[in-house]
Amino acid sequence: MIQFYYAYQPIIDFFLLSVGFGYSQQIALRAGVFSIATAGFAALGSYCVAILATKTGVPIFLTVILGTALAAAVGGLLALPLARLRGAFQAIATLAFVQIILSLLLYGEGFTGGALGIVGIPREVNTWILLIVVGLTMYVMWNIGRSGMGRVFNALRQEESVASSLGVNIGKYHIIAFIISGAVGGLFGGLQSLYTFQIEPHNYGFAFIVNVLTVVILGGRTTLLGPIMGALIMAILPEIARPLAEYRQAVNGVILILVITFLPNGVGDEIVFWFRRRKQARQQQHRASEKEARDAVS
Amino acid sequence: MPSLKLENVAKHFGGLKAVDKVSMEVPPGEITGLIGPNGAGKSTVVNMISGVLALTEGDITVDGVSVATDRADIVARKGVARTFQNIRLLPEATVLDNVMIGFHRREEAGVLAQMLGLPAARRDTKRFEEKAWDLLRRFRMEDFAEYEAGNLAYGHQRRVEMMRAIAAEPDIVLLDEPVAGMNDVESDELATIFRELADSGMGLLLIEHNVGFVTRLCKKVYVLDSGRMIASGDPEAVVRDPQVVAAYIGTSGH
Amino acid sequence: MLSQQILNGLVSGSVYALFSLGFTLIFGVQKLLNFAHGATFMAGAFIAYYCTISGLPFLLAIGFSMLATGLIAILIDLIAFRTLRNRGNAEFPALVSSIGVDLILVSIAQQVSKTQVLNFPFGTFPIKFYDLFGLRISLLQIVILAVVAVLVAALIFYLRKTTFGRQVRAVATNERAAALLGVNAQSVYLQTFFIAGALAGLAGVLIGLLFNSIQFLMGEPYMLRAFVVVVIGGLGSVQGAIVASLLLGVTQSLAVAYLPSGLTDAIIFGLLFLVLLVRPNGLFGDINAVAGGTRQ
Amino acid sequence: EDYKVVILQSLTGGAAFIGKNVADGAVLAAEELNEKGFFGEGNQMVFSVEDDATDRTQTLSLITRLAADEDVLMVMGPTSGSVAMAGANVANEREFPVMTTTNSMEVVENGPWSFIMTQPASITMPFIADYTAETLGLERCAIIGVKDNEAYVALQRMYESLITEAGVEIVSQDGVALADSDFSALATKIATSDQDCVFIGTPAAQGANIILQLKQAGLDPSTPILGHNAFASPTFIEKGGAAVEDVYLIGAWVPGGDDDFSSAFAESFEAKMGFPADEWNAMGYSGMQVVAHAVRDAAEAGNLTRDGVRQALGEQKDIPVVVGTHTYSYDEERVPYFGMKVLQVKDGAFTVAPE
Amino acid sequence: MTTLTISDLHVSYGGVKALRGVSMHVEQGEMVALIGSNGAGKSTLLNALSNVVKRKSGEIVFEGRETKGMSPHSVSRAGLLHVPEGRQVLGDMSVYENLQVGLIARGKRNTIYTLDHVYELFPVLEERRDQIAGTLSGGQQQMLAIGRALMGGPHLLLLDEPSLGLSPLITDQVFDALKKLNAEGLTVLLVEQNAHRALEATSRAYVLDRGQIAFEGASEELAGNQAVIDSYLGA
Ligand SMILES: Nc1ncnc2c1ncn2[C@@H]1O[C@H](COP(=O)(O)OP(=O)(O)OP(=O)(O)O)[C@@H](O)[C@H]1O
Ligand SMILES: Nc1ncnc2c1ncn2[C@@H]1O[C@H](COP(=O)(O)OP(=O)(O)OP(=O)(O)O)[C@@H](O)[C@H]1O
Ligand SMILES: CC(C)C[C@H](N)C(=O)O
Ligand SMILES: [Mg+2]
Ligand SMILES: [Mg+2]
Repeated sequence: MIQFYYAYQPIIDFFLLSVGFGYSQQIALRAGVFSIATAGFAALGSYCVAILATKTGVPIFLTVILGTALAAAVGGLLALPLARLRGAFQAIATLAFVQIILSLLLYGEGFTGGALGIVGIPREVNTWILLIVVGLTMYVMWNIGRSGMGRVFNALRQEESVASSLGVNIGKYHIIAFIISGAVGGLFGGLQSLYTFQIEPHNYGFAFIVNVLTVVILGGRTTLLGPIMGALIMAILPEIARPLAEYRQAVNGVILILVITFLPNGVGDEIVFWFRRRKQARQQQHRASEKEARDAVS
Repeated sequence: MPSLKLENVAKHFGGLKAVDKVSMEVPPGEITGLIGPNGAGKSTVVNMISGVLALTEGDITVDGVSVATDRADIVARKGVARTFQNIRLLPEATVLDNVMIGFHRREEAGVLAQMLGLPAARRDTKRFEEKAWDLLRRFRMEDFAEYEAGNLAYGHQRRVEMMRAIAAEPDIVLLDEPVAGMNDVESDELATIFRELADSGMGLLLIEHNVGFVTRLCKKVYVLDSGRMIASGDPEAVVRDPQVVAAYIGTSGH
Repeated sequence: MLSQQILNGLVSGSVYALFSLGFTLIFGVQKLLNFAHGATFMAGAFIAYYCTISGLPFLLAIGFSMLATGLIAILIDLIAFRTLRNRGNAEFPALVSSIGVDLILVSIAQQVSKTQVLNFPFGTFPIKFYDLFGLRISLLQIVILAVVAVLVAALIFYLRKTTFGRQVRAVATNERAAALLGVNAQSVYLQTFFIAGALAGLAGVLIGLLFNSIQFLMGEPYMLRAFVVVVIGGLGSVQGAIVASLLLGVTQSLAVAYLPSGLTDAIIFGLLFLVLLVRPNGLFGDINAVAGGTRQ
Repeated sequence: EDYKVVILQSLTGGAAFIGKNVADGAVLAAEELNEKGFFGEGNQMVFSVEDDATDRTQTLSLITRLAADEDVLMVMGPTSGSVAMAGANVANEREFPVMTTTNSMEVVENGPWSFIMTQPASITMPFIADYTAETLGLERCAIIGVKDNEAYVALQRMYESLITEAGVEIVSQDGVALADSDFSALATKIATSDQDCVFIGTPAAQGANIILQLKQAGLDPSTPILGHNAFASPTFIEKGGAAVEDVYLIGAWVPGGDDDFSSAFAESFEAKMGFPADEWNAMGYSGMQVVAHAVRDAAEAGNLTRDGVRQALGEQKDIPVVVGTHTYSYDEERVPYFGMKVLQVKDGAFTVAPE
Repeated sequence: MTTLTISDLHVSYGGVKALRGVSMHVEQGEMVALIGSNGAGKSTLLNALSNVVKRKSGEIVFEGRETKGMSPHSVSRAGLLHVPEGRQVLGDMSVYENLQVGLIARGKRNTIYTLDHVYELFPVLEERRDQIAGTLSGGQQQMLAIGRALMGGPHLLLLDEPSLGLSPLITDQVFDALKKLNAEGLTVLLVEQNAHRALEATSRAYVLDRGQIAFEGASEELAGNQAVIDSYLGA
């Protein structure tokens, strides 16, 4: 077991980081916002931490808090202009946001190191810290799912006009979703930079966006289990196909297609739904037999 | 309990006067009818009251305060709920969850309390769940509680719309053809519920093409035709008004 | 130099248009983002390249490549989209399955090319320059502008003047209702994918020729641009995609020419952001159709 | 005895054009060395080739896993960029020697267990910078670089500071992305602006393409064009054709070879692979010579451990290689040196540039 | 001649058995009513006829041809046209375009229904020919849905609650129109909640109860049998 952990520790850590980014992405999708800003939030959090940790004496713990707060604040601000957009238009506007962040990171060489990025960030984060933070994040997501906020997000995702006819302030809840998405993205971005020693703008580019989206869609867009399953698959996928060497990519492609075709809601969501349906079926059966019993009496 | 008033309300779509200087009132504790031929402007009236459409002219007040320019969610918070003529459900959510969202206005826990799972948030959820089950039983939908709403038969979907609208105990409910697609027996069940709601002090605006149903339930009926109010008053009298018969009811005497 | 740069931008923009049209068509008919479109484009360049070096006349190579990419696109539909579509609500899952197809195609191309950058042999297309009102324009640029114009016109004609366009819109609006009215949605999908694939393939060949570079990763930057073009133009709008493509081409040219090079992306995407704020549904989208609880 | 070494390079992804070629060269070298009995009776190098996929995550997990396999003595790789940096970082953490392909000094500075295989910019760039300012006596240079790859950016920065020091004015600075191929606007801009030289710091194929588009946009054909060692690849001439005639560049590898050892390599490489070797193939081949010497030295010193290999590697001096001035050495700071040549394209081939 | 024969039809959604062995037939030129309470399976039956939902077992023969395995568009091109529940107009397209799409099902078959015919039945469609269908009033959309199906030259028209959302006057007109169309030879299968209306307009009727045929017979006879109506159309 220890041996296993020793050999596979980076995979475990990256799995945990992806889970975090996954929740940042998922909360937006859950609220019906097609945002792909997670990459930008992660970049903000990670650069904030990296710059503070390498160039100032701010305590590490505080740098993470500041990075999280910065990304959350930017998320909240971003929500304001985006309030008028929907669907793919939001996606493109958030893509523009990410691209702007990235080019500013490339451009602000003196401050951000440009393409070279920032090297020598203290490695303060390990598996246990990641585990704890992922746990806390899950706890918050779980609460959101069971509370009125979760119900509002569900309503916004499925039929906005219904939500507003029931008194839901759509703008407010979009801002909340963006702030949470920003905070979680910034938090894990900060942890990532304290984990990987070196960061560069390139880390948060198109590949990052595609990867987080894949984690959430493949795992599931609505349940707590979703990003976990998605991140798990994405973490072990390269390992499964490794013996196939250069055909690995193609095999990964085939696996993605197969999984999503047969489990279109994502692996995690389908598992949760399956349990839910089974429970419903049992309840229904129960009620039916109760009814029969009553009919027999009368 | 407040009353809903429309004063000289108009809505124009380009050159089309969909609603033309209409005044009416939905008093508390009563069921008020709104009838008229297809395209008369009834749903447009509902959309203007509920904050979906902007008014071209006129004013709408609840309890004397104008809501004419309020956003939809603000109108709802002021106690006006509605159903949609073209059913709008959360298709992937269960029937129970569809009803639960109706309580949004009554939430007491704040955003932070919800995120941290504080007792206030749990209390909300628990309270709403109990009330939702009451509603399900009242509408005889408890067997469908765990059904995905999108898979229900048409008539059952209508019931979900209504439960959701009345969940938060609004002062005014706008019902846009609530019993469309139901037979007489089913409609009568709902009529009982409507009457109970009115008796509890709610003001109901009922849009319906089943004239018998309207005359039986409503204290007062307004008739729209091509956006204009052509008659109003006592239901029995209104449906015998020759103008109404010609424009709306026809001669077969329904 | 300004007019020269505008010309450069128009040529690049017209190739973006070819690329983006297919993307927009697919989005228009089934509201799905096809991430494998970039790979189809890349495949077009690859197929034409291998045909050319194995001795096929260039025009034939182009024709063959368009046919092949059209079929590849149909295959993409069958593999990645069809099952999901039939189950309904494919919007997000289709994203992943098309990424899957993209991985497969790119991986094949990488194997075939051994990661090398390829180019059409010199002389595949005559390199000739003309002086036009002080502008330097190559024969290839002229041909590209002409070909794109003709194809775009043909596509618009096909959509407007045959029942196909109406069928596309019917399927796009409500597939089930369309089927009840006798519209064969499957055939509509196959046709749109074929057209989209063939156009992307041609765009790949033209880009490969114009910029002398064919590479397994060449689709990616074009995908990013296609997203931008398609959205700015107004989702599913053919005219919008064309106008936005040309605008993007020209903006990029001018940005490279006149702005500090490190900031071009920030400026272009900043502009994009602003455009969206002013026109939340793109240039050719309905400006009023924004939801959000406000009165309309 | 078996000496187990893993060749971990970018066989796929963005840096595959480097990593795949390095791996091919290294494999050929290892096979030849085994065949020749380089390691002595009964000993041989057992090597496997792995793919870092130009992906930091996969690299980290692979190196960690390899580090956990006690039989593996060292890794030749990973290839470059943040992948190399991340690789170096775990390697130092796990005390596992890695020889990354990159030229970034940060990898060396990261700790005693991480090495670089190619010469840092501070060694290579003076060759072409001096040539620009002194030999050619140029005064106003336009610079085109890659903006999204740190290795190329580092080279470009070094070049800029060296020529500025030498009094050359930089008239414009433009960055392209590695995935770009449309340089029409850039080409028009440079062709119509005022400079007496153009420096292009991009990969070979992309550089050839930029030069083509520059010429098509009407750049004065007599304007000298310069580049760095990335251009030292047959691809450059193949893609650029007549347009890259006369371009100056630096290279460690003279295609076809320029002494017995390198000519023999060129021949056997082409015989095996079916295409001529390029700079990166030659680098991989050379790097493996150094690795092999280090492993053998460690074995002979009776210290065939990771630490022994690491020490031996840092002490390698004057190892015969096929690149540069044909000997490869690490100095006290573990900076590699094997020299460079200024080359010029003449009649469709690389030749040593006139002094 | 028999236009439609259904034998022992079963349809399930997951575990929910919506139809449990339905058999019925519609003769050419007939207008037949299908009534039943909410959730009885009426819409499911029509959807199974147009192959929008897959049947689990049973036979459906339309004009002598088993429709199993046919895609919905082939069914409609064969002349079986279904006006679905909830109208399903093509919301982004104009009224005129909706009617033009209706033409596709006709193909090269002969039909007596033309655009003028439809405009004559529902004059408002001509008035609003350029309005976007999604902004029509509920009743106007219903007329468009029926008109559009007529453009496809139906041999058999399936109507799912055509009076839904129509004013009494228009309902009269629609039923008059249906009677007229039927008199001209159109075969109709009519699902209606408005039982009296449906029974008055048709010659034969079936009552569906929880997925099974509970009663069949002459409409007149059924209309007179209040007991049957009460027990099957109630709750
Ligand atoms: N967005 C719009 N643009 C143009 N015309 C519209 C729009 N919305 C509604 N109309 C028109 O306004 C008129 C009134 O429509 P409304 O939906 O209010 O009618 P209604 O009385 O509810 O009819 P029904 O009983 O059929 O539901 C109709 O003629 C309709 O076509
Ligand atoms: N897609 C579906 N998935 C699961 N169950 C379904 C689905 N569609 C219908 N049902 C179920 O099948 C049964 C029959 O539904 P159907 O819509 O056919 O009833 P109906 O007779 O048309 O009722 P109504 O008069 O209310 O329209 C209902 O219990 C309904 O919940
Ligand atoms: C298994 C759990 C982690 C998932 C949880 N029940 C959810 O639906 O969010
Ligand atoms: Mg209405
Ligand atoms: Mg039904």
